Amino acid sequence: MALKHKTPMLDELEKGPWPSFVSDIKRVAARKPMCEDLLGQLELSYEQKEGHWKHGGIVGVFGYGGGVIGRYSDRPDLFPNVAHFHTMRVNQPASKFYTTAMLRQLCDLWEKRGSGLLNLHGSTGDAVLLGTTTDQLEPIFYELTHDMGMDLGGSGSNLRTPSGCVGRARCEWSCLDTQDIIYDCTMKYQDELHRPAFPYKYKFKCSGCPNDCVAAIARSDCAIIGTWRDKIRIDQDAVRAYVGGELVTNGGAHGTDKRVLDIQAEVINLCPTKCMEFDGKNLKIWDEDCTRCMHCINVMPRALRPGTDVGATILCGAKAPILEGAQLASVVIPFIKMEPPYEEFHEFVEKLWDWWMENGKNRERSGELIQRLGLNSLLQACDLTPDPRMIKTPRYNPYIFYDPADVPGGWEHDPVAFRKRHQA
Amino acid sequence: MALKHKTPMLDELEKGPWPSFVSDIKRVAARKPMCEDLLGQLELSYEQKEGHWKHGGIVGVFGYGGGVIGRYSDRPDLFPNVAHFHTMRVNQPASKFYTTAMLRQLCDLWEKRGSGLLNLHGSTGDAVLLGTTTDQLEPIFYELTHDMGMDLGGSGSNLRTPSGCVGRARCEWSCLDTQDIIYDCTMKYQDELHRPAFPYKYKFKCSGCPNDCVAAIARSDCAIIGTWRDKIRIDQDAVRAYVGGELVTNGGAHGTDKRVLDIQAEVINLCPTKCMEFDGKNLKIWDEDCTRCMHCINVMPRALRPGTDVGATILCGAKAPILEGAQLASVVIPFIKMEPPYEEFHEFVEKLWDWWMENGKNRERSGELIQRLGLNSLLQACDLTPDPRMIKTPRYNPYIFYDPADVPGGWEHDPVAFRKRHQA
Amino acid sequence: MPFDPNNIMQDRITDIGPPKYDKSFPPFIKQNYGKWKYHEILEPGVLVHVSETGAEVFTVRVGTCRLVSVDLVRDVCDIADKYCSGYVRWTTRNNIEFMLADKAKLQPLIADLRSRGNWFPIGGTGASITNIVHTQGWVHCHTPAIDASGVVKAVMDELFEYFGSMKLPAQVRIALACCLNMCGAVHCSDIAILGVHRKPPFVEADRVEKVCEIPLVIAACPLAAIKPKKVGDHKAVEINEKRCMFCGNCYTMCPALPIADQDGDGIALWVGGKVSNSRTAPTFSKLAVPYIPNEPPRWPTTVNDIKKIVEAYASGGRRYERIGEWIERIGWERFFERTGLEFRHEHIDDYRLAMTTWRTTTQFKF
Amino acid sequence: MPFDPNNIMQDRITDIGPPKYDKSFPPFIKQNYGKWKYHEILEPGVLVHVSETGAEVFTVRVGTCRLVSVDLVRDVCDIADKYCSGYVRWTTRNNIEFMLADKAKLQPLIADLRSRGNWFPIGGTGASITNIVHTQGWVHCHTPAIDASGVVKAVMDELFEYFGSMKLPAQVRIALACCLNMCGAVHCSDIAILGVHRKPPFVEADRVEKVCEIPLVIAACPLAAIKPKKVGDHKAVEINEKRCMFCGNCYTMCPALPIADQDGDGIALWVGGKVSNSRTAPTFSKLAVPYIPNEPPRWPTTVNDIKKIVEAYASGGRRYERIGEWIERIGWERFFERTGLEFRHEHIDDYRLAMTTWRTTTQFKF
Ligand code: SRM
Ligand code: SRM
Ligand code: SRM
Ligand code: SRM
Ligand code: SF4
Ligand code: SF4
Ligand code: SF4
Ligand code: SF4
Ligand code: SF4
Ligand code: SF4
Ligand code: SF4
Ligand code: SF4
Repeated sequence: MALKHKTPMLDELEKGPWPSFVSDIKRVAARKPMCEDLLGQLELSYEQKEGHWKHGGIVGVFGYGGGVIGRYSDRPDLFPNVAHFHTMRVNQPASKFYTTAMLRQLCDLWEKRGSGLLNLHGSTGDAVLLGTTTDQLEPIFYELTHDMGMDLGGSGSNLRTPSGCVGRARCEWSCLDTQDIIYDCTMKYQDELHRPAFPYKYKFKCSGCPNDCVAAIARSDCAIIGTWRDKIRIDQDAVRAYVGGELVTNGGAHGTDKRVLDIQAEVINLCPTKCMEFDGKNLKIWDEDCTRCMHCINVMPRALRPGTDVGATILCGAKAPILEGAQLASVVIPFIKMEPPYEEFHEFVEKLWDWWMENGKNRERSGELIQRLGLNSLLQACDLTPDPRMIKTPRYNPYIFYDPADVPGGWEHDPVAFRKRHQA
Repeated sequence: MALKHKTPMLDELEKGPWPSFVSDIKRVAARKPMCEDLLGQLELSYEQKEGHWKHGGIVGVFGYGGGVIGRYSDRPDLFPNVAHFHTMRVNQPASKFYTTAMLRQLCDLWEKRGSGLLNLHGSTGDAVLLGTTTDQLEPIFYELTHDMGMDLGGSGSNLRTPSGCVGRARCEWSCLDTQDIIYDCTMKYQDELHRPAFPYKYKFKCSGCPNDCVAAIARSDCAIIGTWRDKIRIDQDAVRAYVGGELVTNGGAHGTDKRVLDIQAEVINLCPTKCMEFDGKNLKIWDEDCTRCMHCINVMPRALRPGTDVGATILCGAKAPILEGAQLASVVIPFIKMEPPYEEFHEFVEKLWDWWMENGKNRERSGELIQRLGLNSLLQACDLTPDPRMIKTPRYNPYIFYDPADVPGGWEHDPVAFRKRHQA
Repeated sequence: MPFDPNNIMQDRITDIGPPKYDKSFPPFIKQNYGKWKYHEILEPGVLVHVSETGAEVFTVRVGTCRLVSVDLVRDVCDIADKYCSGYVRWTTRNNIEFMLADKAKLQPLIADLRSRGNWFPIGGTGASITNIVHTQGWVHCHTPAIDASGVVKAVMDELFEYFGSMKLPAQVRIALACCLNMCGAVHCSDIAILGVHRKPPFVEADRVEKVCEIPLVIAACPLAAIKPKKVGDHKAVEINEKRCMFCGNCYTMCPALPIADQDGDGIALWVGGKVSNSRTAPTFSKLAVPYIPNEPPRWPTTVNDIKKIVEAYASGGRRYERIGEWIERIGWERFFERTGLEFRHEHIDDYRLAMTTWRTTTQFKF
Repeated sequence: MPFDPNNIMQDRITDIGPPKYDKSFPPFIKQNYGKWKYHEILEPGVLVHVSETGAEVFTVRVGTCRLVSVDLVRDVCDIADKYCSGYVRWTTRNNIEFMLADKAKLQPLIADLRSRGNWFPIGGTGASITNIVHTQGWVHCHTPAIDASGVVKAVMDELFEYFGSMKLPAQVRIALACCLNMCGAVHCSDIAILGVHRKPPFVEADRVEKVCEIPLVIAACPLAAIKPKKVGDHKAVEINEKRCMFCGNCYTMCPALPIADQDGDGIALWVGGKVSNSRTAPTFSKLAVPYIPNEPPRWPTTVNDIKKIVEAYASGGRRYERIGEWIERIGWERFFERTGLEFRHEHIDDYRLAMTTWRTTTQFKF
């Protein structure tokens, strides 16, 4: 199969046991010149150790401010078929379950109107269609919406495509209907998703439990993470079965053989709060000290389960380093029931957005605004009460902005009276 | 004993089991009007909840730029005897051992020429003579130097009075001759101590071991803290005696009765590196993992002792909050032998000072300069090599200042060649 | 009605969002939604989840490139149709999960996948190295310092034994981002591969005013290294190169400030981050190797340094201990000793929170 | 030759430094210098150190006010002459140590000290509350927000039982500083009492140019809240009150910006700092109570809040656990519950490193 460009360097990436994107692209390149030129341009990048895409370029579909990333080759002379190579972000179904029917339809559409290459999935969660020309954008959008009931995801200074873990669909630990929560905020905030009105991007991610399989705490402006307020459910028989070597520990994650669980070393000593005790027969958990880290549950999934008074912890402000440095999300609501119609949550989000839109500078992430104005400013804007659960530690620096309302007489001074008491 | 001013509020502080400074001042006030007025002014402060000293005032002895803090009453109309009330900082003998002869001489001098009140000792370590008038400063200095062989300590933008723990004079754990080190740098840097040449104050403190009984790590620009590089010395018989309940644990700090030491719970589990094991007979320490925290030694002083290859860790930059926030000192030299004539140490200090004097702004503590220019800048200036022992964690932010010297061709660009490779 | 290019508003549908999730749930998922009781990994890459109803669902997880063709997706559909009632899902780390309720089909499915060369490696569960989360690289983005897919391929080839086994002390999550924008969880990964620039951008003075909004460019620099400057007739900007730390944010705002450079660009490696709240709190990745040159096509130094880290961890870590927890226990001084990586000035932070990273205790190991 | 006021340079001696330390070492200290083998606390405040030579030194530690008169020092000398061969020392926390080698004199010394009313309380060793490190307050300094000696007296009276016993989980080190300059280890104490202002300084516009160097004043403000401003004919400054966090640094530089105020000033309490490297690394004190009004002469609210903290710790802490280590174990949410102190907006940091203090994990207790 002779392709247009020689790709000796890329060919090296066809070797080895891991799947080869080069082999994959090559088979499409045989029938799609766009992919042929993509390989050629990539080979050039490998030779020159520099990328060959021009800077951005605003393209999109009518009425939407996001969902398409414009891309143009900086060597259209050599690679005319990737002169345009835009991506379209297609909003994935929550937690990425597909029917093959949907997928085949998408493939057909993309074979016809694009490069035939996709990212499954983009880091934010979208099904990313990789590489098409400007004239194809509207037809693709039309077919997506009309024929497939699908829509574009976010890009630009708007809500980005929300995303969540598999949750209750296939995980025993989920304290939340992650799919429903993600679907709800995707649908409720369609306008925010498609039409930039924010200072910068905004991301929701939802994990069903503190294991956080969608990395919400690291990657979302608003992380919704499942938790419980009552007690870990214990099946003492199963505990004894683990200790007796009758079960596979950690659900097999460290080897699928049954083995005796050294409950002291592997569970109790690793519990961050040391709130467990095993007397040889029964496991006791002082739930009031438990911080719901999941470790014991992870190790003994057949013996322990999260409680039943479930809800979410909301953490805000995670982001990548640009501009002010990377941030993990901070606890803003220690516990909130997350049940349809999610009114309390919507109210919170909308207050937060109002505050951000009012105070945020251009390209200032909500997390940076929290940094700049302080967590208290956010709490106030959202009618939340300060709580020690929001902090790792109270302040250690003494530079306190006291409220003049708490000072008798406020900040007024009587300089004359002062100088009567004190000679200068 | 009828004093000039009524002091009903201060009188309340004569009650109770703790010694009363009011009672103490009162007995001197009976013969010293300065103390009478001091009490009167203090009572006024208690009534008004505001201090009654004017702002500063530069006074001193000839040829010195420090050692005296000028102080004037802001109500000389009411309290003429404290119209002047300067303090003199007298450099204490290292670790504050005195002969009664010295003390009596000091008392006589101060009875004659000052208020008769002292601070034993100031927070930096000086024997502080509290309250005298400007005309007395020179005579006091004369008598201190001539009759008592004593000198003033530091104040202002100069070296401050160095200070250290009791060390080898009465502590079994000292890895350093703390007194000698303190004496050495006090004497070697007399000029820096008396004549301000620095951007701001500079403090040395020296503790013989990581217990840090002089709080060097929190309060000194340069903390010299004793440590060892070899193994903890173990007396296995004494270990067994502790475990057997034949000895008093922790040198009696938690009760003076003999009791069985639960070595697992009280020592091994609290060892931060978990580098110890007790098999019922012998204690094994994996010294290569020990971070010399002192805990096990503190608990079993008769069984464990620091090693014998002793020296110091040098940590720099501790300070109070003003201006940029409080800092603890950071490791700059993980290990240095501290033996007379301390040349290596002097060289380090002088390089550091040069760097600080060259780069420091007015009133910028050395610790703030380290913050501003970075630890690497200090290391370079002092010819020290970066070492993981200097950090808690490597950087997590990706904003790295790469050195152009490491980049082939440095920072030069060839824009024409670039645009040959890439169309704009 | 088909799309009419001359009347794009005709019948226009917008704001419909994604298909509702449960439309693509297989029946056995719908029936057991929220009823799962426990799970077990039967062999690397193969899971069973057991429901309170007694139902079981078997999952086979396979690695893929994240960059896939329609051909590959169609292969996936064929497999899913044959064994999985026409359903399939992708994980949050770009693996594919084939799920089925009928145990009888499990071994045939596995055999089928194995028969397809290197397209569908089974694994990525438990204490393994699962798929590398990554970004666009030279395949699509305009700001990368490195390629993404190629580096990932080279690294996964080398670490392949750990994908299909569960013999590491704990999960090792690797992520790659091709520039400091870090489109992914690179800042919180066990091992992170990051594309870095080392040369300040250069200013194309004659283009700046045409293609950029100068105030936005100036505001974009976290270190205020950019100032307006008139060059000849042109309004342009000037970069104080000594202040620049190569973040590339100015280039994001202005194409006339190219920063990519074949000699300047390369890879930095980071270690010890995590996301889960299990045992220890989520934490950032820390610098392990400040710079490795771009070495296409197979980036041998990068691969080798990662291998060193993984092997040191594999032999030194204790069960359940993520890389960061392992380093926390042994200390950074030991990490550098055991991996043989060099400790350099770049490791010592000198940005805004730098002082919180210095060692303010005498506790360390010689 | 005596001092001659008309010729101060005559015979002038300078730069002689302090007397060499060993001049005031008692003989038994000199002989056993560096030879100490172990120590033991015989009863609260009484220590023995045993040398490799077999020699023993007994130490009786007594609390004092740090502010003492020559009369008190002379009393100390009398005691030291009688029992301690004429030697005595002060500790790093302003306690007095009487040392003797002759055990026979130990009980007489203790009896003598006890006979002297409340002047020489014995204690301050081991798991006790030893002397409070403090500063000048209204007795001598020009920038205080509170008194020092009076607050210390009131607090020590209340906690007196813990000075003469060793029944706490560990050492409790209390420090007081009368303003944010923090002349002491207040920033790293188990409990810290800090004088705070809550009103921005006011500007005496007609004095500023006379008594201050305006550029230095402006540079002194960490938050750049001060700008030059002409008032009438005078060069003065203006303070942006909303930016001010009451540090007082501008007043340090300029007497025409008074900040002390009877209604504004008061006390903030901090907890959980430590200095030693024992077990855990040195750490800063954290805010426990943002503000308590000045309540001379005996500061009852302050005393009471400190008592609450000490009692909660006394009943909840484990042996060897410093206050900060105890809180770390139980969590801040529990600390506020158990002490009954209120958690307020002031506890949440909003200064430069604020984000490093927020909770970036789902781990907390309900
Ligand atoms: C496609 C995608 C990477 C991928 O290969 O998966 C991507 C690609 C780009 N990201 Fe991203 N980001 C993508 C997920 C992320 C994530 C991860 C996430 O969402 O979970 C992050 C980190 C989390 C966060 O939001 O902080 C991320 C942080 C950034 C940043 C830095 C933002 C910051 O505040 O630090 C930028 C820079 C910017 O916005 O100017 C950026 C900018 C970009 C741009 C638009 C480049 C630019 O400079 O304008 C990239 C376009 C590439 C292209 O040619 O397609 N991208 N970006 C991801 C979106 C796919 C999707 O919709 O599913
Ligand atoms: C007397 C003493 C307090 C005491 O009662 O013991 C003291 C008293 C003053 N200190 Fe201090 N400092 C004293 C030890 C300290 C310490 C503790 C230490 O040295 O171990 C510190 C904290 C450690 C440090 O250096 O950071 C300390 C940190 C400050 C600061 C803040 C410096 C900073 O960088 O944050 C200032 C403000 C300034 O320098 O403008 C200051 C300023 C002052 C001034 C000069 C007030 C001023 O604003 O100019 C005080 C004069 C009081 C007076 O009327 O006598 N004092 N000062 C201590 C010196 C006695 C002695 O020589 O032994
Ligand atoms: C399928 C997936 C969710 C999804 O919606 O797609 C998933 C599924 C499961 N995770 Fe996860 N996790 C998934 C991404 C994650 C992530 C996110 C990431 O890596 O980007 C994390 C956070 C990683 C981190 O901390 O950096 C994650 C941290 C965990 C943990 C905590 C591990 C730890 O000790 O730190 C567990 C518990 C365990 O394994 O013991 C867990 C456990 C599980 C369980 C056992 C939950 C269950 O009962 O079903 C699932 C099978 C685990 C396995 O593969 O061995 N899952 N899990 C994701 C599979 C990714 C993949 O293809 O490899
Ligand atoms: C006399 C003195 C040194 C001096 O040069 O004056 C001293 C003397 C001793 N200290 Fe200290 N320490 C002295 C101030 C300190 C300080 C400084 C401070 O508080 O400002 C510290 C750091 C406190 C902190 O961490 O905030 C200090 C932290 C220790 C520790 C570590 C305690 C801990 O577990 O954190 C020990 C070990 C122990 O007690 O187990 C110790 C142990 C000792 C020993 C047992 C050392 C020995 O073998 O002789 C001495 C008797 C202890 C006792 O009082 O129970 N010493 N010790 C200081 C007495 C102060 C006082 O009058 O109360
Ligand atoms: S985050 Fe929790 S609920 Fe969601 S998939 Fe992971 S383990 Fe299950
Ligand atoms: S969930 Fe975590 S904190 Fe709670 S008991 Fe289990 S291991 Fe301990
Ligand atoms: S710091 Fe160490 S050597 Fe010095 S007195 Fe304290 S315990 Fe002894
Ligand atoms: S000194 Fe500290 S780290 Fe070393 S063995 Fe003893 S307890 Fe452990
Ligand atoms: S990490 Fe940088 S180069 Fe890579 S896709 Fe994101 S923005 Fe582009
Ligand atoms: S690369 Fe970053 S630091 Fe350098 S000039 Fe551009 S924006 Fe500033
Ligand atoms: S803490 Fe403040 S008020 Fe108190 S002595 Fe020090 S400078 Fe003066
Ligand atoms: S008190 Fe501090 S913050 Fe306020 S104006 Fe003065 S220097 Fe600035």
